[in-house]
Formats: sequence, structure tokens, C-alpha cells
Amino acid sequence: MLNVSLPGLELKNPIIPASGCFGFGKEFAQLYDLSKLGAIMIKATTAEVRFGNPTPRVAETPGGMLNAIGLQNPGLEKVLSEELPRLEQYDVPVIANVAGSAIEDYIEVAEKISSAQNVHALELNISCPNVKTGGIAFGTSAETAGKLTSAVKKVSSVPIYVKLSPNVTNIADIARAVEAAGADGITMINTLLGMRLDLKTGIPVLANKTGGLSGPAVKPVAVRMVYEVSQAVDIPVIGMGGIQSAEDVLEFMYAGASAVAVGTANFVNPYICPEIIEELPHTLKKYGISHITECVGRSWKHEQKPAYSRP
Amino acid sequence: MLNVSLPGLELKNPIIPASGCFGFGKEFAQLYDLSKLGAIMIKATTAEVRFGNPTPRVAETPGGMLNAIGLQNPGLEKVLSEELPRLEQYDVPVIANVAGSAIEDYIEVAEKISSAQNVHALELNISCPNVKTGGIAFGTSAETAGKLTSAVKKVSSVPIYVKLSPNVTNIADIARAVEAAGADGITMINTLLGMRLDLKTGIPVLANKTGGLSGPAVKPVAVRMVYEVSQAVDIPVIGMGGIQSAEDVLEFMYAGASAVAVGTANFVNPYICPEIIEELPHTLKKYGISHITECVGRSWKHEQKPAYSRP
Amino acid sequence: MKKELMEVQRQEQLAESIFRLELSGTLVRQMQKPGQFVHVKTGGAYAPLLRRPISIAEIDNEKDTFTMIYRAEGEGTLQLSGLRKGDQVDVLGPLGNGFDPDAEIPGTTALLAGGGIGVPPLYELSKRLKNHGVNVIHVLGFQNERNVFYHNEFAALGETYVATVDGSYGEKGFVTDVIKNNNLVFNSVFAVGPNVMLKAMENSFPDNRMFLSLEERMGCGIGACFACVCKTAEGSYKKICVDGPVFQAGEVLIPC
Amino acid sequence: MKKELMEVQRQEQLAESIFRLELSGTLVRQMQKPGQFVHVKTGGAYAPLLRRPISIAEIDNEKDTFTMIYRAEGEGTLQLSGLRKGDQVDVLGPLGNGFDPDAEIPGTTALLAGGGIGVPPLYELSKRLKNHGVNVIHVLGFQNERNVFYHNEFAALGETYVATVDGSYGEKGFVTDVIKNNNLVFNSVFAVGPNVMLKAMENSFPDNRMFLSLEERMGCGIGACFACVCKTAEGSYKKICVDGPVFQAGEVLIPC
Ligand SMILES: Cc1cc2nc3c(=O)[nH]c(=O)nc-3n(C[C@H](O)[C@H](O)[C@H](O)COP(=O)(O)OP(=O)(O)OC[C@H]3O[C@@H](n4cnc5c(N)ncnc54)[C@H](O)[C@@H]3O)c2cc1C
Ligand SMILES: Cc1cc2nc3c(=O)[nH]c(=O)nc-3n(C[C@H](O)[C@H](O)[C@H](O)COP(=O)(O)OP(=O)(O)OC[C@H]3O[C@@H](n4cnc5c(N)ncnc54)[C@H](O)[C@@H]3O)c2cc1C
Ligand SMILES: Cc1cc2nc3c(=O)[nH]c(=O)nc-3n(C[C@H](O)[C@H](O)[C@H](O)COP(=O)(O)O)c2cc1C
Ligand SMILES: Cc1cc2nc3c(=O)[nH]c(=O)nc-3n(C[C@H](O)[C@H](O)[C@H](O)COP(=O)(O)O)c2cc1C
Ligand code: FES
Ligand code: FES
Repeated sequence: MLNVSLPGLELKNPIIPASGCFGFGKEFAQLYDLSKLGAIMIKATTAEVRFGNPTPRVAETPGGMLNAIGLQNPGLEKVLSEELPRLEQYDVPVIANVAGSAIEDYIEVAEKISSAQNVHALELNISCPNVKTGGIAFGTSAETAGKLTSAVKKVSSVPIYVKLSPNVTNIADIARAVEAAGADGITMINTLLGMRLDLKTGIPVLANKTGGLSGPAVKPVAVRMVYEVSQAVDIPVIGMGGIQSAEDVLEFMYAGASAVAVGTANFVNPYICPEIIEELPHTLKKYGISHITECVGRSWKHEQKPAYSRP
Repeated sequence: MLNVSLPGLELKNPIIPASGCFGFGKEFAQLYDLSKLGAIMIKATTAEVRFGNPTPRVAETPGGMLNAIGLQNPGLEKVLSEELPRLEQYDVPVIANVAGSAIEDYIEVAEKISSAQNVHALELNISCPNVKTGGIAFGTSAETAGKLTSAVKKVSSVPIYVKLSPNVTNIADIARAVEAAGADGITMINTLLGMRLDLKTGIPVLANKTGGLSGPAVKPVAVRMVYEVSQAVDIPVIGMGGIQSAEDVLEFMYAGASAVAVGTANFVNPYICPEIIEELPHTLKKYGISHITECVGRSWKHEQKPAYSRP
Repeated sequence: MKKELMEVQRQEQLAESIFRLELSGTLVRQMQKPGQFVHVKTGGAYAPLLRRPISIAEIDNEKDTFTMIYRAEGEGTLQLSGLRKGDQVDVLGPLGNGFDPDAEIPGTTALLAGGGIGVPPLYELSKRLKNHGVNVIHVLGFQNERNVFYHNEFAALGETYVATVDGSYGEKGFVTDVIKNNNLVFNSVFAVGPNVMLKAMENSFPDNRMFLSLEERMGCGIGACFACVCKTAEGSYKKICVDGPVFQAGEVLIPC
Repeated sequence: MKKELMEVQRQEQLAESIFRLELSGTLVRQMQKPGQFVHVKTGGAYAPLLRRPISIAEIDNEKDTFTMIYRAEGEGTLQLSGLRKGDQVDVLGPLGNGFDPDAEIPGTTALLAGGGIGVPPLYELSKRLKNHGVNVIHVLGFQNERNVFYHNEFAALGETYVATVDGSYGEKGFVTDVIKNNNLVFNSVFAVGPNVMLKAMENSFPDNRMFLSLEERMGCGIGACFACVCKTAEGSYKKICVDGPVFQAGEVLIPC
């Protein structure tokens, strides 16, 4: 009752750890069998090795957290030679999160990483708010987002999902642009740009000054955006932003997501993904749903079929 | 140590109840003396009487709340004949929040309400996310925002503050546009567009479907935007979004706000404004600040004067 | 109206998810009418953020205590159910207009109809009506036998019928069914419960003097935010938190 | 590493804002080394959201209990200080590498330098070093006399100096001042405290065998999020949560 089919991905269940919140799976593999997961979104990979931003890189906020990791990663070569092969022992598809400073970087990483045996899809990160070049700059203009998408689509051996930034006036426009440019799916949302100041010094708590807000605090914004985008495009949406429970999963799927990713909650409870997967069948039963795919878009399908009436 | 001077406004202290969270002051006047407040931002006033959206109009979210009141108000005439005169008994300037569906509506309301004796400034609401026409539509394009601002500026007898929406890709652009169009100040942020779905029915909890997110959850986004905008313009910023304590006030002022507004927290604790006002001198003392105005922009002034060094 | 840190005197579970909480403080001295409510803040600074409206179920002016009966279901009420004797809880109240038992004519009969967690405020109302010389008949509706509470307490004050949706306790059906099946005769009606029940009461007994207590999601609870409005028949509106929660039948349009 | 709902056995206040909390559970069986830490979740589902890293101050393998000593200052630690005997608390651990007392040569002398809430992990370390036949000298630094804790406990294990910034207790100054002023002689150094103190130790005693325990803001605490990295001298990086928090002096660049 939990399996979901998406371009390039046959998921046992719709639960995917979100990129950057699960490293390359190594640490969590010590805690549970990664084969239980629907898929794994690995940490953003760039062509070169990146150290990222200075610390402090995280700060807590009411119901959420800010991060400014700055895409630290071991670089394409090492991801291909060490991280991905290590994940081959698990029966789980990998979605590779691809980042860069220029279109050429994305193309290089996408082309090479998409040919790795266990990479079943790419997630184009055009929404990282914590790097000076690239990242969010590609995700706030529909035109640039479209261009990058079609360039990457040409070289990728697997379907591509584009990860959208919530820091935009009209997210549906960006979604339509990447769909038109050949995206096979959309993942959303990346973090909201935020900031905290130290009361004693007056200066930002994060060394990078601003950071990306994630966690339960952003859930209402994420749900609203998934609701808008899933109605604006015909490609599937993988929803995320503050998911902590099986109920939250339902809310995102009602909004229009076909699967979901769990980010920050992995820090709060490292067992959260398998726990949600175990809980989901009971939650579906509680709400009278026989298969998870019935949930998808229920919030707006409802309007199209006035047969169901508001109780 | 708390007084602040802003265009049109001599504030005893920088604490202002935010528009829509304080009605027209009548209910809170039963709880404490409104003359204690820095100023009062009254509920949005439109030319005609408005009932607003169907209920439910509010929903709770992690660390925040959604509202879709829809600008319910008794209409310009009644505000002029009943609400504003009742506020005259208090020694407190009123900032009148002005809304409408078309430029003409704003002009009409602004012209008339700005001539009321106790209205010392207008707050142009170009950011309400809960109405079908007007509201946020004026606040998401720099061009439209500028046009509306200059039209209203022409007719207003008092300084005008423009209330910005956070639901935009580049809030500094909008800020610069309204400054160029003659705005005397900026108030920010209005609510972030969000949504919650009912788990049993799958449909939105709010009858209006989407609503505006406010409360502590949005504070990091608000602080970041105040930080950006206060550096982009030369007119003062009144900051708001999740303020619940004297410490939060400091954080907004460090970010660049010259005064602040308190919204949602009035629902959690109706005495919050006088409590913060009473607490502020102790908080300033704790952090070694002798006058509240020293806080303004400390986060970025810091960078300009490398004399202070990071401890 | 006042905000006070009140002290928990007693917390007990009455039925599945149903708790009874007794609080003490000087705020009780301002409680005038049955049907008023309090706005309760649980948890820390922002979790959960908003206050929860809960009816006053019983007032003890001698001990400066009052009782509320609530269903622990969501975040706020679950936290409330974790409070123990001696703990403090932040209460704003009393709020709203309430019922006016003294406006009834002694010797007449009042029907008190409650659905689920609408039942609690009827208890103080019933005691006051009885004191005032009004005969009381209670019809209490619950989902099933596991949710039933206060049957004996109401029975001690007057004729009491209990209905459950599944028939597992008392009579099967809704309160309106029970009233009709038992051919109950009464002069006035006081009803608290979900809007569908209130609407059914209005439709079933259009000729009776009738007072209804409405529920709505609230922001401030004091009339400032316009969250809790409902329309009146003449196209105007009322705020449930200050103009209500009690309205005479027909005064407002019940949304459902 | 394991996640367990551990039970509070004891909570007591040691000094101004300083608390000692004893927890029991089978997770204790995995605790191997002093200097390891646990990641503690307080509060409800999302307030506060993140876990708090707290060092293991004492391990009692016979009773399956361990102790932590912490300063209640922010939201999470204040909640922690509200826990009472019998309450449960969500603990993830043990995390990090820890110190290795067995690597020291019996008969040598170890200097244990702690600043503020860096003092607690030195207690278990000191006991183990002593057990292993190593002489221990403690230099503990605090802000002022109101913050001082565990002076007697450390004194029972070996020579102990206390420094306060304002001189209100023990000697006036920083730990490095006290070490120099007393001409302390030692073979190895174990230091825990704020980065400025660690840096000062590194600079003041460049020739000693020295182990430092670093603090950094953490996300996951298990090596997955890259929140807690610090640079190494060769331009690479280490994660404080898994590669540390204990590093040999010079192994990483102390950010400050
Ligand atoms: C005037 C009035 C009197 C009430 N009296 C009682 C009573 O005596 N006993 C009792 O058990 N309940 C009573 N209720 C309902 C009670 O307010 C809700 O059950 C409670 O707010 C739910 O909170 P939660 O934390 O369990 O749910 P959550 O789902 O966490 O609540 C989320 C948000 O929705 C609001 N909400 C949820 N359900 C309701 C509801 N039915 N009515 C209004 N707001 C709601 C909450 O206040 C909160 O803001 C009354 C409601 C009103 C308006
Ligand atoms: C490995 C390690 C061991 C530690 N051992 C102890 C100990 O034994 N006793 C003790 O009192 N403290 C210890 N600390 C510091 C402790 O983690 C912080 O004091 C605590 O997290 C502050 O939480 P709060 O709720 O009081 O503050 P808040 O201000 O609410 O914290 C907000 C956020 O900042 C983080 N944070 C704040 N201060 C620190 C800090 N100094 N280090 C890391 N994160 C911080 C919090 O974890 C949280 O994510 C240790 C820190 C680390 C990294
Ligand atoms: C510490 C941290 C690191 C992240 N790194 C990445 C990243 O490398 N690539 C990416 O696309 N998103 C990254 N994200 C964003 C998450 O994948 C996710 O989109 C966001 O956090 C919202 O989900 P959540 O609220 O469940 O965390 C990161 C988030 C966090 C908290
Ligand atoms: C119930 C409610 C009604 C509001 N109505 C208005 C309004 O009429 N005009 C307006 O400009 N802002 C309105 N706002 C927005 C607030 O003034 C404020 O900008 C926002 O809530 C952020 O501040 P806060 O987090 O302190 O609430 C409303 C907010 C709430 C919660
Ligand atoms: S709840 Fe705010 S007006 Fe009624
Ligand atoms: S805290 Fe996540 S890697 Fe160390």
C-alpha cells in the first residue's frame, strides 16, 4: 500500500531522506538498514571538493533551524569512487543532488554522476541559499532555471528532478519553466532564507550571516507551494519542508506531492525515516485510505469532483 | 532611553501593536492604558464595509499561525466617525493601515483618513495575502508598488509607510521602488503565504484555502529581510514578524529596524505590549545599551566600522 | 476579564480522552454566568502558540475554584492533561456573554441539550436553573459509551437522557432523535455542541425559546482579531468570542 | 550509539544555573571513554527543535547510570533543569571519540584544565587517569564564585586549583595564569573549555603532549550534516561530533 512509481524511480515507499540531511548514508547505515527507504537523496555534489562556509553553520529558531553549510562535499570524483559504491550494497535507488557555480559545472557533474549504476535520478539543486555563486541564483529566474534544466537534461542518462527555491514571488512560474525545459519531476522546497542575530554582539549567529530555514516552522509555506505547483505542472512533485510524522506525509501528499523527503527531522530523531515508514500503513488505515497514491492531490482533486462534500 | 523619532511620529517607545492584531484598540483599552504604547497600527481600513472571508479564518501551525481574515473592517466612514474619535482620549499616535482593491480605493481612503486629527502616518497595505483583488497584488511588483505609493503620497496629509510582502524574490527592489516613489518609511513584514490541510478530509483547514503565516516561526525570515531592506534604503523601517519579547525587539533593531510592531503575540498574551515596554530598559541595561536608538542597524553598521571586532 | 497563573487543584480522567481539571485563583471571582469560557495557554513560549478556548463547567465561589472538562486530543489539550496538582496554568477569562438562567420563569421547564464536549457548560447552567426554580431535562449526546461522562451528575439535577451515535450506551441516535422519541415537553432550550447539532435543534424546534452556544476557531478570544465572526440574518455579523458564544436561535446564521 | 528514553534518577543544583542530572538506562553500557557526549532532546515535538550536546561527567556501570553537569541558560537546558526524578528524557549517545586515559604512562603527571561548563568531562577522565596510576593536577576556571562547582570532588582526586575571572573565589585570572603562577609541572595536558581558552593552552604550552576537546554548534551530532567541521593544519577538515570532540593539539585549527 506504500509503493510509488515515478520517472526513473520505483519506490517501496514514498519516504526519502532529504539532501544534505543524510550525508551519503554512511552514518545512518550504522543505525538501520538503508534498504528500508524509498530512495536516498545524497548530499549536494559539486565538480570540485568543497569545504563550505565557516562555522557556526547552524542556529536554532522557533520550530526550525537555520543552516549555512555551503555545500561542503568531497567532490565528484570521491563521490563516484567511494560514496556511491558503498551505497550499492543496499536495495535502494539514489537520487544525486547536483550543484555548481556555473552551467558547465552542473553539466559535468550531471553527465558523470548520472551514469553511476545506483543513481536512478538527479536532483538539480538550483536553490541553495548558502553559496555566493550558483545555487539559488539559478532558481529565482524562470528563464535561467529553464536554460539550466535543458542543458542538464541533454547530458543526463537518468530522469532529472529540479529542486525549487521557496524564495520567489511566483514558484508556479519557475515550475512551468523547468517542466517546459524537460524536467521529469520537481522537488520542493529548499530552505527559506533567514537570519538570527546574537543578542550580546548584535552580529549574525551564522558566520555566513544568512542561512536556510528548515523544519516544522516552514511546513505551512511548503504545503502551500506544493499545492500551487502540483496543479500548475503535469510532472510529479516530491514534497518536503518540516516533515516529522506520517501525518505530515499525508498532508504533503494531499497537497499534491507524489512522494516526500524528510530533512531536518533526521537530526532530531535519526530513526525518523524508518519510524514513519512503519507508521504509515496504520495512519492510512486510520483515515480510510487503501493505497498511498490515493492521497496525491486530494486537496485540489476535491474541487474538481464536487461529489465529495465538505463534512 | 526608549523614545524614537520617525517621519510624522514621535514615539515614547518603539513598541507598536501591528495592524489586524489589535482591532481599533477598543478591546485592549479594557486591559491597559493605550497611552503607554509607542503608536497604534489600526486594522486595515477600506473605503467600503467588508465582511471578509468565511470561517475558519485561523489555524495554528508549528510556532506560528495562519490567518485569512480578509480585511474585515467597518469601512472608512465608521472608522472616521467612531473608531478614530474613540482613540483620541489616549496620548498615542495612530498609524492608519490603508487597503483597497484598486488604486482609486487607496487614494480615497488615504486622503480622508490622513486628515483625521490623531492619524500621524499611513501604512499602505500592499501585502495582504487574503483578498482576491488588491492587497498583495500591489506588493509583488516593484513598478506597481511604486505607482501606488506616489499616487497615495500626493493626497496624504501625513507621511506614508509602505507595508511590504515577504512573498517576493527580491524585497530590496520593492523597497527601493517605494522609496523612489516618495514613501517616508517601510513597515515589514506582512505574512508569508501558507496553508494547512485537514487530515480527515484532505481539504484546507482555512475556508479561504491559503492564509498568512505569522508568529515566531517567521521571525528568522523577517529579521533577514529587515537586514536587507534597511541597508538598501535611507528611509526608516518598522520591523515585525514573530516578536514576543524585549530580546526579539533588540534583534529586529540590530537588523536595522527603527521601531517594531507586535502582532500575533497580542493573542497569546494580551498584555504583551506593555510588558515588553516595561522590560525593555532592563534588557537594554543587560546588554550595555544606553539608548534604544543605538541598536538600530548594529548588525551591519558593525561591518562598516571594523573597529568593533567579533569577540 | 483577567489573566492569571492559576493553580491546579485536581486533575482526573472521566472517560476516554475526557479530563476534568479544577483550578484555583482570584479570576474565579469575576465569573458571572454559565456558558462563559476561559482561554488557556499551555506549553512554553511558542508550542503550541495559541490559547485554547474551554468552557467553564462549574464554579465554586467559596473556594475560588472552577472546573473545566475537556477532551485531550490535540497538542494543547494533551499538554493540559499532563498537568498535576500544584502546577500553574496561564488562564485568560472569563470571556464571552454566557447564558442567563435568571431570565427564565420559575416553574417552567428547560431542556438542556449537549453534544460531546458541548456538555460541560450545561452543568453549571443546570445547577443555576434549578436553583432559580426551573425544571431541567438533560439530553446528552456522545459518540459511544467510552466517551460518556457526567451522566450521574446531571441525573442528580433532573431527568437525564443519554444518546450515543452507535447505541452502545443509552439510546441510539442523535439528541434530536431522543427528544422526539421520548416526546419531551419543555418551554425553553439551551443547546451546546457541534454546529450540525445546533442547526438540527433550530430546525427541529423552531417555535421554542432557544439559546445556542457556538464554537469557532479563535485568535485573540477578546474581540480584536475578527477570527470568530458569524453572520446575522440581517447581513451584519457577530463575534462569537465577545458577542457570544451564546446566541438566541435565529440571531446568527449557524455555519455548517 | 543508541537512542533511549532514559529515566531521571536525580537532579540537583550545584551552583548558580549549574545542575547535575543523573540518568539511568542501558545506553550507559555503551559508554566507553571520558570525553564522549550525549545528544539530548527536551520538550515536545518541535520546541526546542534540536538536540543539545552535553558531555558525560561520570559513568556508573554498576547502576547503569551516568551523570551530566550543565548550565541551564537557553531554552533546552532550562527545560532539562525542570526534569524531576522518574521523568523520562530522550538521549542519543554515546557520541564522539573521547579521551584515552589508558594511553598515558602510569607515574606521569597529567594536567586537567577546564573552563566553565568544560569542567564536567574532566571528572570522569580524572578518575580514570588516577585509576590508571597517573598523577592528576586540576586547574578549573570559572567566571566568579557563584559559578564554581565540584571543587571538593576534584580535590579528592588530586591537587586542585580554582581560578575565577574576578578573583571572587580561588585565584584571580584565567587557567593559563594559574598554571604559570604556580609553576605547575606536568607531562600531559587535557583541556576542555571555550575555544579562546583552548587556543591559549596550545600557545602557552606548545611542547606538551596535549589533548583538547572542542565545542561547536551541532545539527545531527553523528557526522551526517557537516555543521560541526573544523579545519586541519593540512587544509582538510574534521567533524567535531565524530572525529572529535577530542583532538590532539595541532591536529585541528581552533576557530576563534
Ligand atoms: C467557546 C468555546 C468553548 C469550548 N469549550 C470546550 C470545553 O468545555 N471542552 C472541550 O473539550 N472543548 C471545548 N472547546 C473546544 C476546544 O477549544 C478545542 O477542543 C481545543 O481548542 C482543541 O485544542 P487541541 O490542542 O486539542 O487541538 P489542536 O488540533 O492542537 O488545535 C489547533 C488549533 O485549532 C483550534 N481548535 C481545534 N478544535 C477546535 C474547536 N472545536 N473549537 C475551537 N477551536 C478549535 C485550537 O484552539 C488551536 O488553535 C470549546 C471551544 C470554544 C470556541
Ligand atoms: C561536545 C560538547 C559537549 C558539551 N558539554 C557540555 C556540558 O557538559 N555541560 C554544559 O553545560 N554544556 C555543554 N556543552 C554546551 C551545550 O551544548 C550548550 O550549552 C547547550 O547546547 C546550550 O543549549 P541551550 O538550550 O541552553 O541554549 P540555546 O541558546 O537555546 O541553544 C540554541 C542552539 O545553540 C546550540 N548551542 C548553544 N550554545 C552552544 C555551545 N556552547 N556549544 C554547542 N552548541 C551550542 C544549542 O545546542 C542549540 O542548538 C557541550 C557542547 C558540545 C559541543
Ligand atoms: C543542514 C542542511 C543541509 C542541507 N543541504 C542541502 C543540500 O546539500 N542540497 C539540497 O538540495 N538541499 C539541502 N538542504 C535542504 C533540504 O534538503 C530540504 O530541502 C530542506 O531542509 C527542507 O526540508 P526539512 O524542513 O525537512 O529539513 C539542506 C538542509 C539542511 C537543514
Ligand atoms: C489575524 C491577523 C490579521 C492581520 N490583519 C492585517 C491587516 O489588516 N493589515 C495588515 O497590514 N497586516 C495584517 N496582519 C499582519 C500583521 O500586521 C503582521 O504584519 C504579521 O502578522 C507579522 O507579525 P507577527 O508575527 O508579530 O504577527 C494581520 C495578522 C494577523 C495574524
Ligand atoms: S477570537 Fe479574535 S475576535 Fe473573536
Ligand atoms: S553535527 Fe552533524 S556532522 Fe557534526
